Amino acid sequence: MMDIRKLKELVRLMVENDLTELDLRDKEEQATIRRQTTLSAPQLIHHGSSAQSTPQVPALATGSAGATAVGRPSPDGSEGQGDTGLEAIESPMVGTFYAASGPDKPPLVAVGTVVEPNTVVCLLEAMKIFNEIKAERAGTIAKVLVKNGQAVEFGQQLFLIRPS
Amino acid sequence: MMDIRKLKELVRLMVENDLTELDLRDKEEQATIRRQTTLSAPQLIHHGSSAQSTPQVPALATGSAGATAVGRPSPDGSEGQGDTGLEAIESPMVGTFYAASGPDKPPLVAVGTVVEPNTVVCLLEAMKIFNEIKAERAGTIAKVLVKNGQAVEFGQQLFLIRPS
Amino acid sequence: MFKRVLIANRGEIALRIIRACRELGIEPVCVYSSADAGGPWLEQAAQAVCIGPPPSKDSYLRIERIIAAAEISHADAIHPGYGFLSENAHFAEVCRDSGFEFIGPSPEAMSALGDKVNCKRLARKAGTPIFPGSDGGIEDIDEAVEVARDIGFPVIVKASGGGGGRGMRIAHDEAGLRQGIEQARQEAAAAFGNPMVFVEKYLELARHFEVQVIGDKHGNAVHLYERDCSSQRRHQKLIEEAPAPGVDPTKREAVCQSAAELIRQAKYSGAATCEFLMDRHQNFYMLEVNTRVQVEHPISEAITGVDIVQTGIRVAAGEHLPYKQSDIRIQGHAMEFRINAEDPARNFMPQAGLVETWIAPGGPGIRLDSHVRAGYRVPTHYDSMVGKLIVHAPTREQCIRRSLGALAEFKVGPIKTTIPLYERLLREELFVNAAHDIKYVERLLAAT
Amino acid sequence: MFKRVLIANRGEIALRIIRACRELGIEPVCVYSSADAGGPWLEQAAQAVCIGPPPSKDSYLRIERIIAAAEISHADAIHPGYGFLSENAHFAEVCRDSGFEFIGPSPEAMSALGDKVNCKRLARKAGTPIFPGSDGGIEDIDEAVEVARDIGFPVIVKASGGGGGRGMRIAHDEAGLRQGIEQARQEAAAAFGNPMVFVEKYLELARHFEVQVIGDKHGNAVHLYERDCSSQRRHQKLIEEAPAPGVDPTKREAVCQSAAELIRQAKYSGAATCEFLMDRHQNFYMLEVNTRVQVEHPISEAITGVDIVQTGIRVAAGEHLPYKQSDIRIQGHAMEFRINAEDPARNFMPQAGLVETWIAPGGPGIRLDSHVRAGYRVPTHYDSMVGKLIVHAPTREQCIRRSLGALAEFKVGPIKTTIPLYERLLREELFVNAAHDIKYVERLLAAT
Repeated sequence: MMDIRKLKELVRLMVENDLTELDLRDKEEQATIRRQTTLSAPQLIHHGSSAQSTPQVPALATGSAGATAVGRPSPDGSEGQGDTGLEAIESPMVGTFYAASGPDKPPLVAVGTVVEPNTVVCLLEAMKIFNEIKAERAGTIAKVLVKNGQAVEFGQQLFLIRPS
Repeated sequence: MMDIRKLKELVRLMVENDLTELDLRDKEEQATIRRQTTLSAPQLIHHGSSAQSTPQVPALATGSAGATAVGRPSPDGSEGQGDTGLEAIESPMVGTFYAASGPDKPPLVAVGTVVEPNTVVCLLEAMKIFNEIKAERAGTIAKVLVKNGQAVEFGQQLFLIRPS
Repeated sequence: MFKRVLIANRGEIALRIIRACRELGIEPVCVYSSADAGGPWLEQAAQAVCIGPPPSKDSYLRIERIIAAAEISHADAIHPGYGFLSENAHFAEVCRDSGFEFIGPSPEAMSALGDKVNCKRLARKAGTPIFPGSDGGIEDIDEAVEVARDIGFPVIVKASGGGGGRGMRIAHDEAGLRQGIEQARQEAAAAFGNPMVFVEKYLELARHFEVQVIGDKHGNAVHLYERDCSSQRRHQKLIEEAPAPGVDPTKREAVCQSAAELIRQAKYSGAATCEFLMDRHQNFYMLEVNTRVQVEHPISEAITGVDIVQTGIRVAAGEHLPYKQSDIRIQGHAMEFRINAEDPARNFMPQAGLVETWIAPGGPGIRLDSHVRAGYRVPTHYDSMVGKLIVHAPTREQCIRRSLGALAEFKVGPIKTTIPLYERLLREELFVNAAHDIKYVERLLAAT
Repeated sequence: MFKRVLIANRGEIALRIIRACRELGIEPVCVYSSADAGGPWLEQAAQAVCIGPPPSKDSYLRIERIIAAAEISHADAIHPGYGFLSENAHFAEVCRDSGFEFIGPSPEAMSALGDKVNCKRLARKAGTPIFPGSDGGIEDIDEAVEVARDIGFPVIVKASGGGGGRGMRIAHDEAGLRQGIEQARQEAAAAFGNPMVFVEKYLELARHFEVQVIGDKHGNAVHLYERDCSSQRRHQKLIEEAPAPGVDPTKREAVCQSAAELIRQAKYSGAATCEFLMDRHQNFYMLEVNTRVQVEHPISEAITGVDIVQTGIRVAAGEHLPYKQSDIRIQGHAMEFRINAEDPARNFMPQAGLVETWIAPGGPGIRLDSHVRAGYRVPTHYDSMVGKLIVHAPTREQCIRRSLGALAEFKVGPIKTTIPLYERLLREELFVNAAHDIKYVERLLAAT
């Protein structure tokens, strides 16, 4: 029979990662463990319809701890980190994203731009005030996640950056 | 049979971690434990109060399959079987239990009475009609579960009998 | 007033009666089959008695077991709910003979209204509009043709001795009628051993209009206005609403009054429903009288403020009706949605099994009558209704909007329910404009 | 009418406003803090915008973020709900200046009623009963003694410059008053740098009586009768009921009319509540005016049939009040129970965390306003209210019975709630006989 410590280790793994089922078998032993996750916190619907939907089985949160889905605010407001070693620049406010400092100007940064912590990467406008958003770290812009003129909410990821 | 302490350890693990199913097997032994988390099917309350109560952790279904709690009708209406090899005589109807065939008569059976399938073990009265209840199997009365004059419901266990 | 009432039913209506008893200071006792052991409504009862195995015929339909349960639980009255034994006059009689008050009409009143010929006779006396037709059986085909000309085609030929579609013919003209009578007679003779047929008016595009009435043992009866239950599928009501939209107030008043008069004539006490078909000219034709509380009673409660179930218990205990007809006024509009565990996308396949998710709607004007909660397992043995959503709002238009919101909030899974069907029907132009009829749901379903 | 309304709130009141918007054909937009990500009410919104981290001061209280969210979501009005920014005149002003209609009173009307001196002046003009007292600050102690003799002991000495119990003294006779004024002056000087104090009547066994009023932008105002909120603990209302039991109808009519007149005087539009204390002789003394929709508004909706939240939105959009005072009639009795995630057995310890079990009551007369469902996690950052149970019945006695049934059906776990406290209070003789006062809950809790 399986060692109880090994079993505990497996269970801890399940709880921490919100697994619902674990099935292990080899020549000597076999273990199946099921666990009921409670009702998943409902997904936020953006511009969504209010039609009836049956609740979905929540996705398993696998991969590195603390990963946040791109484009969504992280639940605790902290910075997220992509799977591939990229870091996200998140919006510290609610407003409209502008990639350039004026209508006829080129974008402040683009994919491949090397930035310093003080580099202004975009402008966010709210209540007719344009706020400069800085990179807050050194690195290379790997991805621009929002479009010019797009509305962004607090915590929304704006850029992915490869730290240097 | 698995060590009871080990079993308790497993169960504790399940309860603490909200596991719903555990299936372990190796060459020597095998254990399947199921547990209902979240809302348990509510317990039937007899003459109960309707005060608020937080749901209880349901009993674990361990041991031999098909065991039913003594004194409760089994969910599917089938006959239950006690843990100790005893069989139950269940009430086939709703009514009032009479141990004897008349007020001055001795009980039809008592603990230790040897019965045949045709032995009348009690009377059940409903709508002023007395119905004879037979043992339906051969054996020895091991326990009388209801009192003279007591109301019984369908499926309620009346006697435990040790089959011969 | 009663001390203990035994409820000879299950599910949402058992819970509804429990709630009514509780508020009247009565201890409710439930009977249940072993399939319903652990049913959430049983928690709310003062006592629960298992009376048999899952099949209804061995439990909820077993009269002697229900009476025995009433005996051992010391109940003094029995409430039959709807379905099961609720319209069984023999059961009402056994209750009475065993010393238990039957919460419903007397066996005599139940029989009088249950018998079609007798009911029609009473209806004529009360001025309740009935289907014109030959009434008695047809002796002579020429006579039948004359009747049909009088009442106007189309007409329907029906067997006196039976039902279920056999011995039935719809005729649109004289030739069709002559042929139909011949065929129906043969069919009826073969099916029921009785070739007697009769002719009645046939309605093609009718609405289902029913009047809620309630009487006491002292000769009083009032109506609680009407319900429109035209949203049906295979004679199963899906959406009911009150009042019926677009009905001329004078005609409404007349037919509702005549329904109250009918149960007064029948010396009927308790709740009853007179069912009518209404044609497009708002002529009414009585179908039958249901001699019990009905699934859709809550919408009449919503628009009148009358508690029908509590009143039914009170009149059974000998009390006078606590209101006069002039106290009854329509307030706003109400709809009921029967939440059935059926998959409308797969030909309404029943969906028994575990309910994992049960998120009920709430807020103003929302009432939910249901015995279901997350963790409940819908048994396969009984009907598929898992709850009733009742929505009340100031106007029909607001009621539709409010209902759409509530249906969107209502989440049940993994079993499928009829909720998506209602979200669709509430957007159908025919329904929204109250231009629908009893066949519109089936036509819609057939078209998709 | 508005196309999109941004709701600057969370939880049950956000859901209440969503439901109101939906029925008016308005798209509701929600803002939320990251602690509320995944909140069930957000599902029902047309759009949801995250505006900041969990602390209210960084999210629900951040005016510029709420305005920015209104800008990016193209809302045309902002509903503040209750709490948070709802009584912040500056916020109302910023909304207006930013081109968004504030769903509530004008900043001027809000300020006028929010300022105690000005409010008292308006109340005097409108004939709204206020606390008799020195009004202005006391210059001369002998003068204060005369005022106290006029209004009758006991009286309370209060600091003009502050609150929170400092600079406050209750005096039962002349000697106590002289001493109290000296002490209060010293305390007030030390605490607020201003020794000015004034004298007011003090009520020992009062009931909390509040009048729901609503006005439009065209000078119309009606009252929706009153609520009794005497079941309190530490100034937190627990049970509210409408109408107030045992109040003389003539006195009720007079005080309710005076409250409507007060908001008419203040040129107030939207919902407001005038709070009073009522002594045992049914004299009324105004405490303050709440210039927003209140937690307990649903019981007034229940007894009048008026949708207060929808009406508030409609008058903000410039519509006239859709009813006159003569249209408003009391129907039955209603109670609201605030379901708080607090453990009454352990000094009301907050119970944030996962809600595993949430079984809501149902049936006739039961309304539940709640954003909670099984699987919801109550965050630690906001108030502990997880829902409101509203019960409506024909009489107060029936309402109590119905409430007891509903509370027994209501099952929440593993977190504790105030449900068991209400089951106890509803059986307390003082409450049942409406002989209670604003301190009875605290006395009861202290005695056990």
